Amino acid sequence: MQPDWERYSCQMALPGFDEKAQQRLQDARILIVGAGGLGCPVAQYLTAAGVGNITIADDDAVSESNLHRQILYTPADIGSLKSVVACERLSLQNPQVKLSAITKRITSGNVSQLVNSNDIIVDCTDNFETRYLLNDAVVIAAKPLVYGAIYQFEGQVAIWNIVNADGSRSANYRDLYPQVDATQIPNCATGGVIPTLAGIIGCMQANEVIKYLTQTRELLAGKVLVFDAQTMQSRIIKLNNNNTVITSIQPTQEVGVIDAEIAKAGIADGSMQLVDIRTDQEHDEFNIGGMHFELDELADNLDTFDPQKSYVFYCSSGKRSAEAVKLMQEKLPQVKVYSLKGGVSTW
Amino acid sequence: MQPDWERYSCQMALPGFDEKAQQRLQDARILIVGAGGLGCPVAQYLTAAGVGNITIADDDAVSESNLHRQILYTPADIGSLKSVVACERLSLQNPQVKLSAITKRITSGNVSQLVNSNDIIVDCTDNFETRYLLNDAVVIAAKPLVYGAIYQFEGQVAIWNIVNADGSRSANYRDLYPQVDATQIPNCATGGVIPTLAGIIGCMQANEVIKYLTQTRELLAGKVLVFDAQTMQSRIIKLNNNNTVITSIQPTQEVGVIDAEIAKAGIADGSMQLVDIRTDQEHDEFNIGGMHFELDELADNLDTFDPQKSYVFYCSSGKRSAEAVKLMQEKLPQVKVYSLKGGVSTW
Amino acid sequence: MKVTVLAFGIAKDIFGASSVEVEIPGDTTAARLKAVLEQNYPRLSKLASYMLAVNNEYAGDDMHIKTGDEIALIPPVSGG
Amino acid sequence: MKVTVLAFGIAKDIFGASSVEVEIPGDTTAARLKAVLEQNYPRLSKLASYMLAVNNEYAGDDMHIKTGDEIALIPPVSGG
Repeated sequence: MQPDWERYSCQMALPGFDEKAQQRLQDARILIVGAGGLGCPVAQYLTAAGVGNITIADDDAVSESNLHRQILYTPADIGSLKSVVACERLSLQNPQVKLSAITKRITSGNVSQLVNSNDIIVDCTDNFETRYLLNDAVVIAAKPLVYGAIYQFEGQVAIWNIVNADGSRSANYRDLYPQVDATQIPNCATGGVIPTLAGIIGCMQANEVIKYLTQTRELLAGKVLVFDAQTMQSRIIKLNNNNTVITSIQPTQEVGVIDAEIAKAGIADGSMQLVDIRTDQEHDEFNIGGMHFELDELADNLDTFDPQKSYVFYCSSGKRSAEAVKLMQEKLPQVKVYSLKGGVSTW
Repeated sequence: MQPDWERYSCQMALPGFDEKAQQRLQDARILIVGAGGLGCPVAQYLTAAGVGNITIADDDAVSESNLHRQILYTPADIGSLKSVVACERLSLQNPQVKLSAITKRITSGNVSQLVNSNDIIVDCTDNFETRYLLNDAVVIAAKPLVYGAIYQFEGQVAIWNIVNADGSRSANYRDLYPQVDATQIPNCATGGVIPTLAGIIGCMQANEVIKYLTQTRELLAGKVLVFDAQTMQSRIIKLNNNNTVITSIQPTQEVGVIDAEIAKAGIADGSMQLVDIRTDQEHDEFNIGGMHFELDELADNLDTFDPQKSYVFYCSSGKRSAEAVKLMQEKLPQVKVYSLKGGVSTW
Repeated sequence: MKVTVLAFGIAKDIFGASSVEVEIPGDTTAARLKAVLEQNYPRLSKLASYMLAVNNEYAGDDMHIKTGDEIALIPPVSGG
Repeated sequence: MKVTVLAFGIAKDIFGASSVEVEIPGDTTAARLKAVLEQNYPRLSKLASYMLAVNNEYAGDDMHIKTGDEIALIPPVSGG
């Protein structure tokens, strides 16, 4: 045993987990996309277990409402970049691991290079656009992708695009969900999420990564695990053979964001109008004026918008308003729309 | 909403998780026994979620081989007391939580007072003696106990001793396993454990605690969940009605420990003899001499021991040798036996 | 025949319940069941896609539905 | 009749496999199955106790075992 492997002795005592397995972990290059509720436990356990090269990609800063489930961050980190804080903290936890932060957003422009320079990718994102982007990129690059997603008390886990015995590839995300209208699916800010679910699903993702790299036993390939933290029931659903053809990556849609200061000036001179796309309850509790449609009702109210005007969509963080802007750009390209950067709290 | 509850907004957005639920978390007093593989994620997620008063009991120090799964500790913490390090680190994560460390071992002498001064207890221990001690104490004190245990790729989770609709109590650990011969069940040092399993089972325990305190939905009461991290299959086993009668706590057995220096002197003057009770493989790799029996073979070799002599049992940490000493004290009370403190590495 | 469809995620909100009973013709397919569900609950079709799992197997459009099958409707989930 | 017993934890080592087939009398109880298993695998009785689960239900000594029952032997686990 290598002299500095004493820390791994309790996992190397496992049946089938020999020195070669530990060496494969140490040699591996892994990309974790998203350092939020799922990314925190994934990065924490893979660092602890000695995965040699870990890249964490996230362009978001820590906010107070992250702290109930994103366990790598403290109140002192609010406003700092998640990927940078996570790498700093994890370097202390295991100095043998090489950790790198990517603070840029993953787009159609940089995804292929990132996917190609890693052995396995972990999808810990919080939005459909990046999920599909990663999925399509790994299918094209022939790399495995460990998927996790959570909402309220329910989570999903799978490993996509594994080589089958006959050389074909196991199912990927588009075999499960060919496409999604992101404005129709509430996220955790709207519907909430139980923090322990993020921990359970994130640890299950890290577990698939370790099993894949060490070549110990069965993977969730050609299957998806659906877990309910209320009843603790889980079901493993067998998927059909991979038959979705993916040959190109969809270009990332640019979303025009606007700072509160500039938006305020536009509203003062009458050239811009605010649109709250949060829930009725959020709107009633506090709002900064303007029109109000819940995000999932926006598509039914397109005739309200005047092509002569500009609109500033707002929500609590800027995430849902970005989805609104994407929908508007697609359905009413002639209307000028912005997403309020950082959300209503910056007003 | 209380002004300092912004950090909990994403869990308070859950259906059924109102301000009263958050207040119940904040008012709760919880005792976590064991700050190892299970205790780390349990404490981390309950701190993040705002459980108001958390006591962490562990008399052990951080060792290097803990670090692959005990994610609150860094190499710089090796030798420091786990409960103290854990409380320090978690205080930074959520300064709103009152964290207290107990560095004494939980024994029949102090368990009742500790159990009585908390609302719910979490069993994150790594030995049967403390598991039974906690179980019996909560049954007598009529408190709930969240159970978790792991070995290799398999884990178990349950909540014991919950009030049923008819006023009776749900099953407890003795309804599942009335008693256990601890020398016959290998622990993680011998058989290994996959670090992510500790994370999954620990997060499931924290999840039961949150559901219990917030009164949101079903608990694993009258049931035990058995999870396999290789296949990701889990099964929930329905238990019989609680029918084990527990009216007293078994006195904690004192184990005589001995320092390497004193043991060396005893061996030099011929009054003491060493007994390695590790596995054949561990013995072959490195040993410090003396007799050798694997722990689970000790009971079959009692006629080897001479009542005129003293014996020093050793293993890697002092845990298995303590089990050996307990067995000897029970079966051959006339023979003088010690457990080598800190294990073979202190020799 | 009557079948029970278990709801996951946003489908619970759409159904207003954690499961619904629907009446479908005797020998029918997953595609037909989806059509009936989308007629009763138009918000379902707005999701663009969702998974129907029959006895823990992904139900392609031509999978046959039988009495006693366990049917789950599992929409996409975005959070992380 | 023949029944298959799935092994968990240390029972995998005791059986030397993740499941074993055993021959038991036609109408039998969990206690009788335990006795047969302990005769074939004496290390089992040394554990002091273990759980037999039949169709995901804890099997008390007098529970009847039928052909086709799913039987799991789940020993205690100590790690933390």
